[in-house]
Amino acid sequence: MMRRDDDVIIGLVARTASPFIMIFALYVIFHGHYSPGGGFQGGTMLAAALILVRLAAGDDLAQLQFPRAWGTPLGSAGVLIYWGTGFVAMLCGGNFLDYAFLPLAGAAPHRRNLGILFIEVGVGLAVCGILTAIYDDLLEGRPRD
Amino acid sequence: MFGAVLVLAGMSLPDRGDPRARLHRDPSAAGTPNAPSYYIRSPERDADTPNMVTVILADYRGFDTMGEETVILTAGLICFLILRRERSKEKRS
Amino acid sequence: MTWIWNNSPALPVVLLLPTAIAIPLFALIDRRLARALALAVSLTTAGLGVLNLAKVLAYGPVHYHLGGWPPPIGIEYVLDELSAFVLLVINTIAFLVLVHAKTPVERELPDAGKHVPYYAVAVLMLCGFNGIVVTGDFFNLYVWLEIASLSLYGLIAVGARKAPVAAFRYLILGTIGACFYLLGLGFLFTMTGTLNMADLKAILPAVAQEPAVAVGLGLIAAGMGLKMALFPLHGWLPDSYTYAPSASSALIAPLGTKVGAYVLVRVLFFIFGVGAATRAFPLTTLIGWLGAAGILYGSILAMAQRELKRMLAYSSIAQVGYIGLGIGLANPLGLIGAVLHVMNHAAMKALLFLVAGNFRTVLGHSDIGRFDGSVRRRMPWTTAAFAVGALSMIGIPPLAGFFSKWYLALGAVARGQWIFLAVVLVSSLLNAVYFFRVIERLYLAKSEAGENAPGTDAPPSMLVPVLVLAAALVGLGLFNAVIVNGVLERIVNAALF
Amino acid sequence: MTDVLLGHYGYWFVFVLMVLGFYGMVVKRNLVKKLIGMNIFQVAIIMFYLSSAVKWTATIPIADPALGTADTALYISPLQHCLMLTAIVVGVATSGVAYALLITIYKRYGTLHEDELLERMKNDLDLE
Repeated sequence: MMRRDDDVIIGLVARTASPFIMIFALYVIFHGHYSPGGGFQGGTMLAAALILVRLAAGDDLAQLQFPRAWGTPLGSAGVLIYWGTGFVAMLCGGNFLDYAFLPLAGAAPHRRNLGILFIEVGVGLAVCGILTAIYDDLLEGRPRD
Repeated sequence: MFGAVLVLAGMSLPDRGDPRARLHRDPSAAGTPNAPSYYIRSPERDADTPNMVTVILADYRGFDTMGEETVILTAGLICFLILRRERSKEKRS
Repeated sequence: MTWIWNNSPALPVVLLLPTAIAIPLFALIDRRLARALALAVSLTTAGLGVLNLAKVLAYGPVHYHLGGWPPPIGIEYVLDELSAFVLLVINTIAFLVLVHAKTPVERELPDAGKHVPYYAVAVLMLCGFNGIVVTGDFFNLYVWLEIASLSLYGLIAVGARKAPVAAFRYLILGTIGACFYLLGLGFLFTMTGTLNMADLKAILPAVAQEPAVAVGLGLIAAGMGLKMALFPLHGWLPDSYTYAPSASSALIAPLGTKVGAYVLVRVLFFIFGVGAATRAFPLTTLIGWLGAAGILYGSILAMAQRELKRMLAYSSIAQVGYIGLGIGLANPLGLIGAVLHVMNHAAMKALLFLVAGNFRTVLGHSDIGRFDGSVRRRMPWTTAAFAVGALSMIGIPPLAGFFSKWYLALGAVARGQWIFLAVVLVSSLLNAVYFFRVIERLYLAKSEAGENAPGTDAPPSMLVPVLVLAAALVGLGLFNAVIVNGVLERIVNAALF
Repeated sequence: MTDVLLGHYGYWFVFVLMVLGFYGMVVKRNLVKKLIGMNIFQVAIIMFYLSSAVKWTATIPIADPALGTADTALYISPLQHCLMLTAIVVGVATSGVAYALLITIYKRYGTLHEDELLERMKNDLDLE
């Protein structure tokens, strides 16, 4: 890794840039209906923002932002959200992932629109959590700088 | 083995028609409605979202995307599984 | 109750997935919970397998539209006799192996923290297999295939010092197989425009004479051959099975290759039909010859092995060769032989690998050279089960192994392939040689150690599944006619010849 | 003949990429190079799918009100793009697991060159 003294600048830039990347990532996730984008792309951008901070500002600082222990549980939470919407639709009589049967207001197409939104959020969370967890795991062996 | 792939690349010269203007594939499904053309016409009507790709991804073929999630989750769990020992060994040493 | 009945095709996968996710979360509370959850879910899926088979036998093929969309648009689950049969076999064998896995996992995975992800990945693998067997959509099959393969790489990699190397080689070859499958599917999709199996079958006559379709089919067959470890493409198998922890090899050996065989049978016999498949290129006869060569290669090499697990790995290649031979015959009897062998081999290989696991746990090694009479006295039940498994592999009449060889032989005679018939008979002799070598050491060799060798047989959690499987082998053998007439007849007349 | 050559130029690029990737994967001795070859092979297949989804003068599959969705010739077929999202994710996952494996191999044997690796594995014979 870089020597301690000259990564102050990079660290600072990374730390300031990271929140903005995250906001744009959230925009990409939620705006997937109307413009290109969606769960996966948004999730990876979130992960990129987190990894940027880990790379630039060193590991110990990055733990404050997104501690290592959160990675896999967040990922599992994302997939559970996805599975949950499908299962709820199944409980309400439809087939496994049939959003028309979700107990929401509005006409069928509107319910599908909301169903897709849940899916996007689930996917985004899962991708972000898991990619950061994989990055942390790959980083394991290295002595702390 | 490598030679076989070379022959495959050369031989696999299926006359697939010109990819650039090849629309005949869409309506020509024998007997069944053709998926790609349906995907273009109906996402607006079905789920009032203009972005067809998202609609297909989440709604029509939502199960594939759930499969993707599981693929990522498996990769995460396996990295956790394989590299976990290094972490605890490190603590001991 | 009716909710379970009409959602039954999707339920196995729908239940397996959240449990695999829940295992790491619940285990934060209590580590033993992970194993209990894994067992509970594999038992429920086994039960669902029985339910699905009964439903299919009663009402014929079951269609289930995922997400509520009709087939060519959405993904569809199709449950016909073949998939229900293989589903039941996979789930029951997996449940028995998971019951067995308690002590070997604790013994061979030193780091206590790794049992939880181990069970989670095992359940994900099971979820992948169920997904492959039930789906009626080609691309969905690729997704589940990838999940199952990733879990396999993971399960192998946690083993001994050399396990990651074997897992890496398996990863490279497995990904090549999966990419060939995807490429072949790309060719077929570009030509026909649909991904749904039934839909593709309808469009095929219109497009069949194009070289693209032949190349696509060839690629899919090559990809599945790699996954199935058919003769020339089996490089990864011996190392992976031997270096994996005994619990994982017991999970992988019976199930891993069977799923590849299932997909090959599904594509060749149920989508393309033998006529279309062999128009441009005699694919089935090639597979038949590869199967025959695999049998000889596997059996001969198995004789030379010093270590039990490696011997079983090579005998797995031989057994997959039988299935290849059955497919290669391309006639009803050959297909019955192949599908029956899928079941028999799964049961036999599970039993033999569990026995190897017992040996490694109690004796600490599984070298054939160091077996002797004392082993039999110390572990009477395990050695008896090993004898049953070995006899069934050789093909002694009352046991299950005999019947699949019998149908393969009948198929070869019906087809007039005398060479295949000769191979089946010769291979039974070869099997006899390398299994008797072990049995002879176990039963007849005098033991250097003292008469009352210390230690007892494997703990009950490891012994019960072994005995259940041994009894199952005998049972399957005796009730073979019921299975064949009930299920396999309907599979055969559904297949296109 | 020219139609076949010109009409399919997209596919030839993809095939060249595929052959390169496969060559890298099979022939190269260093494990990391094998992995890079595998990635090239996967990307080549993804490009193959996408190049079969193209239509002349068609826009991206976002239904904008101006064009309406009646005529399918206006939009390229969106199905391949969805499938390829899955293929990309699978590629990432496989590479992630492969790199994790490589780290453990390197930690245990200190080399990533296949030949050295095989020798070192030979001399510690025991299965452990």
